[in-house]
Amino acid sequence: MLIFNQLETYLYLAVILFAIGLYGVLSRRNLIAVLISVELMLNAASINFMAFNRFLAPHPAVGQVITLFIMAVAAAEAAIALSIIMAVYRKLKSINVEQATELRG
Amino acid sequence: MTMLLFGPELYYLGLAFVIFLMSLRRTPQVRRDYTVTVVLAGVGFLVTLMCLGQQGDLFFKAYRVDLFSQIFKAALSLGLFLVLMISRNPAHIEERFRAEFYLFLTTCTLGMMMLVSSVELLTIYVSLELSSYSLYILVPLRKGDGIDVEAGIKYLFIGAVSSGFMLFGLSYIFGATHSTYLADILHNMPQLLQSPIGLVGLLLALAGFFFKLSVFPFHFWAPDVYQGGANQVVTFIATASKAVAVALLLRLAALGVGYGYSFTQVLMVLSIISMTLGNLVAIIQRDFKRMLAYSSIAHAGYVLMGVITLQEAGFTSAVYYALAYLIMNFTVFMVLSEVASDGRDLKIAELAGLWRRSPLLSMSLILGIFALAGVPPSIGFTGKLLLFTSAMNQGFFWLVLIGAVNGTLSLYYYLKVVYAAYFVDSDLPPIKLSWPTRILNYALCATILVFGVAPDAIIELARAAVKSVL
Amino acid sequence: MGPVDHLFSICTAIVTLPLLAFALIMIFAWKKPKVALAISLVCSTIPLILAWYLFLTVRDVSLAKPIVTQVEWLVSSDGFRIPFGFLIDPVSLLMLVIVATIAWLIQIYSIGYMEGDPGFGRYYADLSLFGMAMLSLVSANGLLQLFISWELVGLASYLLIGFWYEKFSASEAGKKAFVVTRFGDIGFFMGLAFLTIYFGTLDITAVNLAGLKHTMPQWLLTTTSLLIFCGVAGKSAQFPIHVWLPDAMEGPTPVSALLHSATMVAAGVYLITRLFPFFAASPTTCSVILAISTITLLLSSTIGMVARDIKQVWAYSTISQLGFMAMGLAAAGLVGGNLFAGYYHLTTHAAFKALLFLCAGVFIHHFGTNDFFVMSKEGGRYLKIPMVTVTIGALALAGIFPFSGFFSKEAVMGVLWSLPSKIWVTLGLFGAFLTAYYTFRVIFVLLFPRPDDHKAWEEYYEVPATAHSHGPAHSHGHGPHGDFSHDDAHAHTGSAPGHQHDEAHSPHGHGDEHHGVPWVMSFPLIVLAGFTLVLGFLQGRLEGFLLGESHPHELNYTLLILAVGAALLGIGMAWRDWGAKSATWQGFIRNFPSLENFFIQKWYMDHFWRWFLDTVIYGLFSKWFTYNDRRVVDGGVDAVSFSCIGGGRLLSLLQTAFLQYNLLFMVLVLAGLGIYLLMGL
Amino acid sequence: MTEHMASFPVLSCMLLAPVVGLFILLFLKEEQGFLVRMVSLVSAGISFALSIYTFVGYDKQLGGLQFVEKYPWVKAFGITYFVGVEGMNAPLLLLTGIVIFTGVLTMWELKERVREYFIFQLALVTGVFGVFMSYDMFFFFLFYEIAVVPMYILILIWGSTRKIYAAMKLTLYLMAGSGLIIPGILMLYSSSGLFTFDMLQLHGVAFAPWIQKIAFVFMYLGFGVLAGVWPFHTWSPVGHVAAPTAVSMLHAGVLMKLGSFAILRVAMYLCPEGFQYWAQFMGLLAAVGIVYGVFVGLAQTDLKYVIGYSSVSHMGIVGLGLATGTVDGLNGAVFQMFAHGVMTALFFSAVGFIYDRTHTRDILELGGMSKIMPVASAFFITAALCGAGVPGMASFWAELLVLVSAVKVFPVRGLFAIASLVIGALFALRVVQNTFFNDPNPKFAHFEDVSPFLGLPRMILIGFMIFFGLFPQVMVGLIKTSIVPFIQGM
Repeated sequence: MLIFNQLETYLYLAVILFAIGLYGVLSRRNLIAVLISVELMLNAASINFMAFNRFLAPHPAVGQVITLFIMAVAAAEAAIALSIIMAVYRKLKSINVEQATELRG
Repeated sequence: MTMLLFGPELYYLGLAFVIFLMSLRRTPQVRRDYTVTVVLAGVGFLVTLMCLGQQGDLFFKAYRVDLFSQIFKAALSLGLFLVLMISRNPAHIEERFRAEFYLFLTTCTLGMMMLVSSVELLTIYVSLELSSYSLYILVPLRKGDGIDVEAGIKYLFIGAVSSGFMLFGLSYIFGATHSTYLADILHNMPQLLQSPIGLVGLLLALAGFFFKLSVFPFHFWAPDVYQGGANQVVTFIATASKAVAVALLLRLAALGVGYGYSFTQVLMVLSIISMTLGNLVAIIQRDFKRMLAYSSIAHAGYVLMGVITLQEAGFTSAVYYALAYLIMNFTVFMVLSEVASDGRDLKIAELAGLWRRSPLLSMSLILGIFALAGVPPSIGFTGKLLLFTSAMNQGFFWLVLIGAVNGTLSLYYYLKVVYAAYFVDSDLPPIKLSWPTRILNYALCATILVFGVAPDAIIELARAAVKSVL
Repeated sequence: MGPVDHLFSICTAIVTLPLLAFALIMIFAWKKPKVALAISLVCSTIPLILAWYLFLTVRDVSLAKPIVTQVEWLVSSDGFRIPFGFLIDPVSLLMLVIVATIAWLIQIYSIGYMEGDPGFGRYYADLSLFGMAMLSLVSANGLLQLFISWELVGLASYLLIGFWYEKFSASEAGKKAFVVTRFGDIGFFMGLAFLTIYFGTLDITAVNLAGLKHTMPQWLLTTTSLLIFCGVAGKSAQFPIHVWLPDAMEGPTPVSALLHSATMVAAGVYLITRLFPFFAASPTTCSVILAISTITLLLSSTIGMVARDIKQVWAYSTISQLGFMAMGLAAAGLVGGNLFAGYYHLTTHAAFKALLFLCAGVFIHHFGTNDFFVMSKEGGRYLKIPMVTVTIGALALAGIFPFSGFFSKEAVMGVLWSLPSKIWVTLGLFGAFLTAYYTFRVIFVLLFPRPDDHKAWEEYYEVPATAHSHGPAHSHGHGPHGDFSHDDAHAHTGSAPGHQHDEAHSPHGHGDEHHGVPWVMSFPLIVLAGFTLVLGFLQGRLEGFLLGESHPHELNYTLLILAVGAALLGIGMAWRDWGAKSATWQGFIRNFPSLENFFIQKWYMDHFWRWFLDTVIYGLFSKWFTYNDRRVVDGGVDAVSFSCIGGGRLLSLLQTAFLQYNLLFMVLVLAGLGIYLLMGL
Repeated sequence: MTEHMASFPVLSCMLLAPVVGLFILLFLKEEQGFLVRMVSLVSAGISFALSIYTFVGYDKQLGGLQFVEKYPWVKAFGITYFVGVEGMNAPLLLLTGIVIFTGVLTMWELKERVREYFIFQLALVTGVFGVFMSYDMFFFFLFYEIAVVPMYILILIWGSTRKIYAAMKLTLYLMAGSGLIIPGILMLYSSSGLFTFDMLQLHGVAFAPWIQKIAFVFMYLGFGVLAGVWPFHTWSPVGHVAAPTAVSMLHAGVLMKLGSFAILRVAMYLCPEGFQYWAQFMGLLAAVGIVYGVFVGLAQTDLKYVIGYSSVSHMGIVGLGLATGTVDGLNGAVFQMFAHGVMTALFFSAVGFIYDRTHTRDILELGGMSKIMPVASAFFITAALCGAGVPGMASFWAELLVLVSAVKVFPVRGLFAIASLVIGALFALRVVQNTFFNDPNPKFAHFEDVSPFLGLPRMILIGFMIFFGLFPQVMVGLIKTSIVPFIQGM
């Protein structure tokens, strides 16, 4: 099973994941869904880090450390985002992006 | 004692903790909390000033303390102090949230302080997010009719997406150079720029920082956040976080973007579009803060001019301009939040009769506005002219020409502010100013004028600072 | 202190004293008539004495070797240096005396004439200004200094014509005089510019020498002399820019006497005399001058035949006499003669024309009208002294022996006669005939008034209706332009004379009974009459003085007879038409109505200029330039700023309220940049 | 150019006097009207006196640059504080002194927001002095903009007709001009390789022709906007009409000179070859401006519009003089800057006096003013005669010098310019006739004439106008001392 032992595989995986996330961000109207898509983008990045670390980096730990950090940060981000979304729901009675279209021009 | 190098950050960490304790109390004591915070912030400014001369590396060289970083730390702590000065009674922040308000300002400052001296990708990322998240929370903290949360949500998602881009880019850079240290990356820069992966990585990585600086096309959050956020919060965003964004950009540009001419071109295009778009759209704005948002976009474009020169002179003028921008922009925002003491969004027309209601404020306003417009004798003029000079030294003739013409464009909407404040009359009552505010006014005006006419000291300082970056 | 410096200080005194008077009066005494008068008299008497002193003492000068005394005035670069100084030679000395004397006499005369006028002080200030300018014009040794004085003279004339500025016609006439003469002056100025650039100096003696020795390239000589003649034509009211002079009679009559007959308008002819060798060196110029002056002569005499305003008559006769002088000089230039004839006529003319005007002034002052028909009806002939003197003057003007005019006209005729083509002298004789005719028309009308029931009167009243129909619109009041053909407003004035200003400003209106004339006014008349009588017999002396030697010129009897015959014929015609008991009081010209109307409309010259100003200057250039300025130039600027605002509106559409569109845009731009960079590899 | 250091910092004092006055005013109260006026009068008076001192005290034999003060300012960018006096800017410093002093006196009757008014006016004047005396391009440009921007507020608050539009238009137009100047100046700075803004040092550099051509045209157009060069003149009539009296005086009298002086001092001085290349173009624009100005002015009915267009025409004469590039031409141009400055100041202060009384500037509505206020009218008429180029007034000599050298260099344009003098006369006399002659308008019959105190500033102006009209050598001899080396330097 060489395919799992090649850098490219993981890079393509990451790119695909990133693309999916981006697509989700741009297409979904539900704020929660958008948030999830953002998380996907971050994960794509962490896959990259892991992959590069595994195949190229001299120092074995760096990528993993970074990935751990990304997880933590992402968690924090999710918390903040959710809280703000709650606030949005409280004020606009909806978590649909289309509702939040006051500011323009 | 290496930990002393970390002094300012530690101090603000402690400050954050103190405020956190305040916020735990069930019945808030607004007045006392405020006084304590302001005093401590003032002390913090002094602390950072004392640490100005420090040099050294920390945390396995992931964290460099040099004149460059210390100057910006000083600027940041000053920014925090000033913002706290004018948030004695931020009407749109509920009293029970005041402590959190102070807390997140402090953490944001802390994050940005770490940002300016971090020289390692992960550190940069973490501290960047620390500062950003605090702001994400601060924006919707305002009590209001929904535009605050809307602004917050936009800020959050645009920020999140661009940090996603940045992270992805960083991962590619890591992949291409096998290292996360800027120094090592600098070594491998030439071949990095030869590999597509490296190019894409750099571009995506820059996205995050452009987002902070609100450079086109990452500027979309700025108008909404400026309008939606509470005045004091916006003041902080518009001053401190802009300054730090410049610092970060300089650090990264020092990575030698100039190795690839195409990259310089990209930055030039972005700078031109930013200033033109910012100025043109600002012309038609009626909301004061929204107009300032667009003007900040334009100013981002100006600063980029200094960045892309990749020369000592250019960086010097960029640093000078960043500091100048902090001062003059803050002056305008201070006037704004004094006039809109009930925390509302100020229309430009609502400045009417300021010359009668408070001559002092109107003087500060006109000075700040003229400084932003780059009219002498003010730091704004000097900074802008220095930027143009250094850009011209690199032979960017058209860039300078467009920049100069943009200066004229911008004058149009700045003069509209002067028009409202000086010409239109109104029968509103005079504005009462507390004595600290008065002193603040005089101090700011003096700074704008003196360092505008005699900029040598600041410039020499900035030169010394950028030496340590290049 | 050599004699030259001594002369310099004297001349400087002559020139600067009146200026001093002007300044003093204007600053301190413009409301104090007595003081003003004192200052002005002192500052005009001293120059008078000095001028005569020079005239009588300076001997050892001639046209060949004049005395030049000067100091550097303005030195800009090596090429451009302007001296301030004086050129003392017979020509300038004689003119100096003439000017000083007449100016002084006029000042005396004005004491009576202007008595009680609110602007008394201003009047004397302006007279002093004129005195200064005219004296320095006469004695200047550089053409630029001459040009400056020339302009100042024009300024003084502007101020004095428009002296009664509340009156629209007066202010209008002043403006017209200034602008029209300026029209000629720019030619003068261009000529000077060319001289400066291509000849290098404006020194009069140098220029004359170049003309004499033909050291100057011919093209330059012709061009410059023609250009300078434009100035002459403007100042001396030669066709076609003579139109200002008749209107200039709006000014107080002494002013007309001093500026617009005796001295200022003669400045043009004086300039030709001054530069005689220069002009004479270019046949082209001489021919042009000859032609133009002849046209002027005929034109003005014919108009003089039909004018009814006594000052108009004298004005037109002035124009014609100026033309006559110019003819003399030009002819002399062509045949290589000398400047004597023309200059001599200038001298005599100065005396008798001033005399005529002053007499007219007495009448006007007395009867409050300019119309000599009305004067005669109201018994003009009972004013003894003026009546006598005016007759003397008229005889001189007509050129009757033994009055000075006779001799000078003979001299000019002699020069004309010497021309190869006899057409000029014929025209000159015809001019003389007309002159005699219209002069004595006035005299006879004044002398032999008709009873009120005489049929001439209703004839007289109905004529204006037909004849004096005004040409273009009178835009009285304020318009972008004024009106240039108002002057014959004075012609239709029967029993209801419309002479606001003379009534307003003369203490004696119609009403008072005929008492004698105040001595201040009659004294100058007598003096001038004296001059008119004696000047004729001084011909030889003057010639000697001017040219160094006096030619005992043989009398040309044919010419003599012809000339006197023409004059007598004119007088006879006048007698037939106006004088005799049986006279019908209609000019013989009435037999050719169209011609008469043509003359009454003043050859339609005013109409032409009016049209030129309205249609070309205001209608064409001014209007369209203004339109262009508003719409195109300024409109373009505004368009730019509006387009900026529009651009702002357009770009603001990017900032949709919808989060994901912004994100999409962001991604697209990023992608575009990425693609660009990757292609850069 | 030889430099002679100043024993005593005269120029800095001249520059700082208004600044100090300004700061004193900042701490005064609006109520202390008289004190406010006195402070501004004194500070203006000091500058005036010092400017006379420099004018008289300049040593013609010594020549070169005198009263020099030179301190390094910003080492990193080679900026020095470098001020001095030479033949060509001494008259303009004097002019500024005259106009600001008389201007303060003219605005003595100002009623509302006096304090602020004088603050901004003094700021403006500081800029003007600075431009005329500084030999460092950075400071030159800094002062240049200081001189321009306060105009916005001055017109906006104390102006009259269409002031909002006019103020905005004027300011933007002029700033757009400086938007062109910046690239020009900086191009020279960077391509010199000296990293100095010092003009004298930059003059030593022989720039490549293409650089000179580009830099020159940018600077010429940029400064030309302020100099009222056709077709960039339209801001000036609009601005004059809107501005309050003293501001019009300063503006037409001094500010427009900044532009032409800068063209001479910076553009021509640093880019001689560029100048040679564009001279024909300059001459064309100038000549068109001369003719165009008088013709347009001929159709105006607002006194200030008339004067505005006359200054377009007269500044055209300055431009023509500059374009000739000869000693006479430049002498005449600088002299004309001075003469026109004084003349226009007189114009506007006379008009201002009448306007303050009658509240109209429409020549169709005014009339017979000479009967109502003879002295005030005399002031205007004198200015008008000066404008018509009557000898004995300063501007006659200037125009003489310019026109003669213009005929030498560009014959056709020169002759057109001369021919336009006749229209100029018609133009001036038409206004005088309609405004001051004919029957008085009964509406205005009750106004009293100028009081001696208010007459003082106008008398000062007339005095200077006539003095230099009678003794032009005083002025030309001084200007020459710097123009001759200037030409040799080119």
